[in-house]
Amino acid sequence: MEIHTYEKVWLALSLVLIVGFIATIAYGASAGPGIDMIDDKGGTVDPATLDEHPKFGDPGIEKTGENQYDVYVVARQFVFEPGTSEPLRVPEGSTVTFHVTAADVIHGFEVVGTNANTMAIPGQVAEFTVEFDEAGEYGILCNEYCGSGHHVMEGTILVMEQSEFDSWYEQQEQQTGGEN
Amino acid sequence: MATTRSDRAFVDKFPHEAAIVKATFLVAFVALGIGAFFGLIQALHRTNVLRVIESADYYTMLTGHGVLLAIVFTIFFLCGVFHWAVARSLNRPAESRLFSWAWVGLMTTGTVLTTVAILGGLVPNLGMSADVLFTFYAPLQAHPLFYIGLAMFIVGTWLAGADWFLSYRAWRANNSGERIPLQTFMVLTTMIMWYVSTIGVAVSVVFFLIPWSLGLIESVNPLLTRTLFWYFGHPIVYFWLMPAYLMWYTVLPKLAGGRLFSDPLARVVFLLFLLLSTPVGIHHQYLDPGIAEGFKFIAMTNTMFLLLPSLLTAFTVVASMEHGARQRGGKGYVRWLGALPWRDPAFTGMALAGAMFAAGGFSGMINAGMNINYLIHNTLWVPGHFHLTVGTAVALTMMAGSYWLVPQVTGTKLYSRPIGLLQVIMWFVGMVFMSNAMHRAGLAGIPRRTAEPQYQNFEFLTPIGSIFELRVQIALGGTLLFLSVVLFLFNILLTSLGDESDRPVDAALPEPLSGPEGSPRILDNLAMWTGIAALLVILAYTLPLAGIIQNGGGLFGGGLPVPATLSAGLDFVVVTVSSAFNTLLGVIA
Amino acid sequence: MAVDSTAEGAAAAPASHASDTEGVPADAASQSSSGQADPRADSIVGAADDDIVREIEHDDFDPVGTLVLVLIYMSILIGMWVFMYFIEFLGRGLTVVG
Amino acid sequence: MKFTKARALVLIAFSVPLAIELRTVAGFFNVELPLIAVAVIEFLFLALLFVLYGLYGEGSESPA
Repeated sequence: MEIHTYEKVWLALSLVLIVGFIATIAYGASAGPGIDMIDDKGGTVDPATLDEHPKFGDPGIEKTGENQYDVYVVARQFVFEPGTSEPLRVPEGSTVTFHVTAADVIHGFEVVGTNANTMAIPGQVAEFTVEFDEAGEYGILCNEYCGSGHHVMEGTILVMEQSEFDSWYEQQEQQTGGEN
Repeated sequence: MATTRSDRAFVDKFPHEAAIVKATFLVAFVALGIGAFFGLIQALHRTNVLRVIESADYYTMLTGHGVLLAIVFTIFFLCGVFHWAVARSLNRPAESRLFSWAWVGLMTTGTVLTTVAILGGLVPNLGMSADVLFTFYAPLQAHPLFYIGLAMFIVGTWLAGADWFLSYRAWRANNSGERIPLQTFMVLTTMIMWYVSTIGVAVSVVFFLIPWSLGLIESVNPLLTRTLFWYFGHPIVYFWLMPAYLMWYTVLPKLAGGRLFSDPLARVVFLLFLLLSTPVGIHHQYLDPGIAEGFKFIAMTNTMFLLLPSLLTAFTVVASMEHGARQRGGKGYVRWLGALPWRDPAFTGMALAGAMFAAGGFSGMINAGMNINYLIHNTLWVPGHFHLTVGTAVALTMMAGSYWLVPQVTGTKLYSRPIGLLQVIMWFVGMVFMSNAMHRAGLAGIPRRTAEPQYQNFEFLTPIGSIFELRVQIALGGTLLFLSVVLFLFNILLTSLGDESDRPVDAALPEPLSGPEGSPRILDNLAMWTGIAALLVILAYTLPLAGIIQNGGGLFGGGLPVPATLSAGLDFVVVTVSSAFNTLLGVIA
Repeated sequence: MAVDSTAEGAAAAPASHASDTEGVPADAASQSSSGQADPRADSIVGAADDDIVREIEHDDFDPVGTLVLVLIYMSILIGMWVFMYFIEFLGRGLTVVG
Repeated sequence: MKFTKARALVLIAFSVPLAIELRTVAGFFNVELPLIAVAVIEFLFLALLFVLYGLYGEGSESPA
């Protein structure tokens, strides 16, 4: 099969480009930037009995170690729990592992203006870890169409100073402790 | 005047095929008009420029816009193009008129049912709606009519494919040693890809969604139906694109005054699409939980190699245009561009569509990058991307192609070339405004598929300009695009009402510069390529699907989760085998 | 012009595709003088062949202009990719690291 | 090569994306170009095109 020299040059360059793209992505996933994908490590959950779930039954933040936290979030039409009615509070300088699932239909969980972005699918738990370096505020929105009120589904993440967060967290612990 | 028109016009040579083409174009253009109108309403609504509907109704409009344009307009039009191309390139009519009308009828009936279910959402108290958007992710549920119409439509496309395969078989009986004519080759490989890929959506709709919407089964596994959708959802992208490629390879060189640069490479490109279009669907699910990273990486490698046929197309098609420009007296390294027939709306429309596809190709490369996908996933960047690809590369090529094709099936001259030229340029300018602003808005984090992205708790930030400017650009672009569609429909309507012409268009298609003779015969071995395509699909999908069913509560969801992780070793084997395949394909090409 | 349109017509019949090298050069020569002023070229879609001033065969054609364009395109692609990946993407806060 | 209406239209079309992205390119050099500057530049380009069309356009040679 006869191929013009120029086209052979182009074909070779195209292959280099493709390999270059794949190499860039592999670099991003490597130890340097260390970007991890949302995958199946979060496991599954029964969406019908979410209320009885030990974690998703009362979603929120939980301290798991020095500067280490787990956050459980339930997305349902048209709120994030927590996030919408009260902000999702995390301390600055912490490493937070999110566990996001959906109670009814497929939702999205996007921290506005950042690379933290996942789907929330009923029955699946999206598990991902991010680092909050500085105190501040982020918006959260649902970026997958989830019904007629989709456009009002939003929330906030409040990154608090460590001392402020600690006193809030203690108060929370006491309250839930008191209820039990 | 030695010859009469009968010797050359498609409508006189193949009157029955021309009637089929006219019928499919009619449905396509009606869908285009309604879908574009919905698009205008959405562009003005979500940018808060003009709100004539409730925000809850926005999603009904959006479903209508997606289904009518991305499914009905594109597929009806491509069925017309394929029917024309098969009859023209095999130089024989379809085997059975009744059969041809049967698939047109079935597809149209399906379309009407689905459209009724969607538009029912605008009528309160009707109890019928299908506000599930073009992707119909369960557990969002539509009226059963929506799914039933969709199933009928897809079966209709299967029959249409059978029609073209029957023509090919009959032609083959009389031409045993010949190479498959290029246009027919393109139609057949595209349809094989379509058969392989629609299995996914057919299983999803027939076994899960229809029984579920009728109440026969309790629940579905949302990740399973979603994955089955994207098994079909990415190849459909190439199903839209292939008729545009068919026109770029076989018609555009002629419109430019040149000849196709290489017939064998065109065949290689279509084969690569057949092989690689389906085992990539998971790249729409990079951010889905429940699918292991290894499978996402495989989907990405396949997707990146899928750039190859498009990059090859860029070269071959531009070279064919350059050939035309040089034959028309063009000189220099870039000055030859000025010698192209820019007055011809069919040429200019296709050339502009190709230029925008080059830009859309770039945003597609970002979408395809597994981890950079975090940046733009489900933001307005994504509709910005596909309005360049399906919304321009495909739609504008189809409109431009209509200026050359419609006169061939009506026997009348195009009503106005200048209006046609203005129309394609308006589309280009409108799309530049809308799509560019959408990409930028997406980088600012503005989500797609949202009626009013004006939130209470935070603001979007953009480094250059302001969000307000971006909104104005989207609204302006959307308005120009709608006006462009109005001009197009008006021009085509007046064309079809015009007087019969002796020479409606110049319909001759010149031979390629480099013909199929020197290329390996194995390129035409459709059975073998089908086998390889199926194998690649099995490799890419068996394990992810098994994982989803095992981990996610079975076929129908709702069951107890059974933990079962796939071993890393197995993962590795799949990655290796698939990459080896890809490299091999690269070498063959 | 009438003669010319007949020649075009003959070339249009699918069976005689290969014949387009025979008649066209002569036609093309006669056409080049009338150029774009030819009213017919204004009203027919797909008549770019009418303005052909020379036939270029396979062996005489090097698509150098195409090579220039695609190389420009590729350099834009690479530049934009690097910008998008390393500045827009990796430069953002809150990245999924585990 | 004559300066036809079609060529002028296509040039206008291609000037739009260039104008829109002008601010990004300026941004690379740390120049913040306001929207109005872009509008003025595009307007000047169109004016230039009209002048050129008047001088060398289809009408000027009147082949008919």
